[in-house]
Amino acid sequence: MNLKTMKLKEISIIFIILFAAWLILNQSTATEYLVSGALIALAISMLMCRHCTVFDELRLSPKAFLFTLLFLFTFIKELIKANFDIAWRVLSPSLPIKPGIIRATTTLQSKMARLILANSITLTPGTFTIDIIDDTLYIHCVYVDSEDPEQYGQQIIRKFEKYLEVIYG
Amino acid sequence: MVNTILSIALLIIGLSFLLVIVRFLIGKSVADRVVALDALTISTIGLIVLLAHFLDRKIYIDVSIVYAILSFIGVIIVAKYLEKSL
Amino acid sequence: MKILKNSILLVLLGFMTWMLFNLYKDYDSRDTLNDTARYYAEKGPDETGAANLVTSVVVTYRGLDTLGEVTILFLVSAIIGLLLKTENGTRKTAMRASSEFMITAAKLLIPMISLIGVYIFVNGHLTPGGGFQGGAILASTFILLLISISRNKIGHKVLELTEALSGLSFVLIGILGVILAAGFLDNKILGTGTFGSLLSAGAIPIIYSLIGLKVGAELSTIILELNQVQGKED
Amino acid sequence: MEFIKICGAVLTLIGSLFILFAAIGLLRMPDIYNRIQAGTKATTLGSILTLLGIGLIHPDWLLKLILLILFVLISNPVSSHVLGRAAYFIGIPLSAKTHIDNLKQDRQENPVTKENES
Repeated sequence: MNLKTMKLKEISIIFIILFAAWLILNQSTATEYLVSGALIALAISMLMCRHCTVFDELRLSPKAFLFTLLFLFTFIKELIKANFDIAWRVLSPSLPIKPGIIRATTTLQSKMARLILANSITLTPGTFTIDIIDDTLYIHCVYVDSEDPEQYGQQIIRKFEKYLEVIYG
Repeated sequence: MVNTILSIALLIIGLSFLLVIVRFLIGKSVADRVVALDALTISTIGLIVLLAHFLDRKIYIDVSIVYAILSFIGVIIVAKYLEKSL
Repeated sequence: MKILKNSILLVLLGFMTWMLFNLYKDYDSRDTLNDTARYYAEKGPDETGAANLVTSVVVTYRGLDTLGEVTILFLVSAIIGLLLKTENGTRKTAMRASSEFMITAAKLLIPMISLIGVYIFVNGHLTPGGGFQGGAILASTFILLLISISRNKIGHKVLELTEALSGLSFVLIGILGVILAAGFLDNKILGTGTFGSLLSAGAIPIIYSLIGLKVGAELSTIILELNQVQGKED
Repeated sequence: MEFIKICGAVLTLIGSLFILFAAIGLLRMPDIYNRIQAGTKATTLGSILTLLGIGLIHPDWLLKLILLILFVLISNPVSSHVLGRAAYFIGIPLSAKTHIDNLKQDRQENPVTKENES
């Protein structure tokens, strides 16, 4: 894929998102909103996205769509689990924590996929991303129970990585 | 019925505000205070939307969107300032 | 020492709450408007066709004041630029780069935040908000750009051009009002349209968009100037 | 119709409870990193549930509220990541209970990668 088509894909995806957001914000599909929204979304996506490389690795295939749904499902499950976990830890009188910072390496290359990975980790039970150096994520855990921290880190990452690998190249 | 439950929710959010403000005051380090501020702003978004329901003003949702944006940028700026890299 | 400071803070907070409560208790709303206010309140919706009365006052009846405010803001940004002028604008201090996630998130969020800024000022005649508020949000995307992605790549030229063009168009529309309609900045050079829709209230949406762009460009210029100078001092 | 509204109200109630847990977590946790953990997760889900609940009560607000939820989902973890990174960089200590710190080891072995020029 050459640079020109990549830019086109990037701009058109952002254009669609902005256009949808404009219609939702105005809560109307009258002609005046459609026209003004198209103009504004076009202007912003052309002006602001000259250096953006956020969506160009997104795959637009049925399989990727299916995996997006699976990813969302896993994510919501983990988010709810995380909250009950934190509520239990906070409310129990003995405060059962055993924190530590562990490392985990990711194989994802797309920046957007890595952002989603980091955000997912931050919102899943007992973990949050502190730093990233090259391909290594440093994850702060409330409770490191495994004997082998290395293994534990990979486990946390693997849950989301297998979906993101398919969705982003 | 609906309004009763929502009033209880409003009360609980108010209580949690008080607790976060305690953390904000005892602090220990500046970063602790910023964390408390972050939690405070995110809960405020929920609070504004609850108020939108009670006062029946749809426009408050726009207010909460703008509030979310500005508080996000505010927290980022304070964090960068802490790093002395602004 | 710390406890003392905090307790003073608490007492102050309590005092302010008490004062606010007193103000609220003694507050009785005035029943009658004065002459000018009554004129705006009664004639405003019909004459300008704007759903948001405040906007019709700010842009049409008090349009000259708004022009003055924008000019003051321009002067402020120019003066800040003048006072903070340094030999060379670039900075050479060692910096810690933003993390990769921050950069990606900024790239993703900047278009969205700009859209919301535009939404605020385009709908200024229908909802609370308007040119100044929308312009401030537009400028906040500049802060995000500045602290996350780059320091030197943002073009001063583009900002100056936007600012000059929108200011010029603002004045031109005002003069058109003199020629085509009743007076300077009269909004009826375009039809007033259906009450409550986007293309209503004549030229108010256009004027407000121009104000928004101008304010956004001016605030961004101030931020840029401050950022470039700050590097010289540490 | 009434049933959906009550569901929404209950969702809002649960959301506010999570916000309360976040506040308790902020008070009880021993160091800043654990506080960020409690604060971010619980406030994120708490405010999302609150918004969803209000969205169920007023169906015509729902789309706008979903837009807001998406924004919170993107921005909130990022801001806590930036905060945590800043706190680690300026050397706020981990709590005494911490028993493993790989980041410290790696930074001692290889300090140059961190402080890059802008």
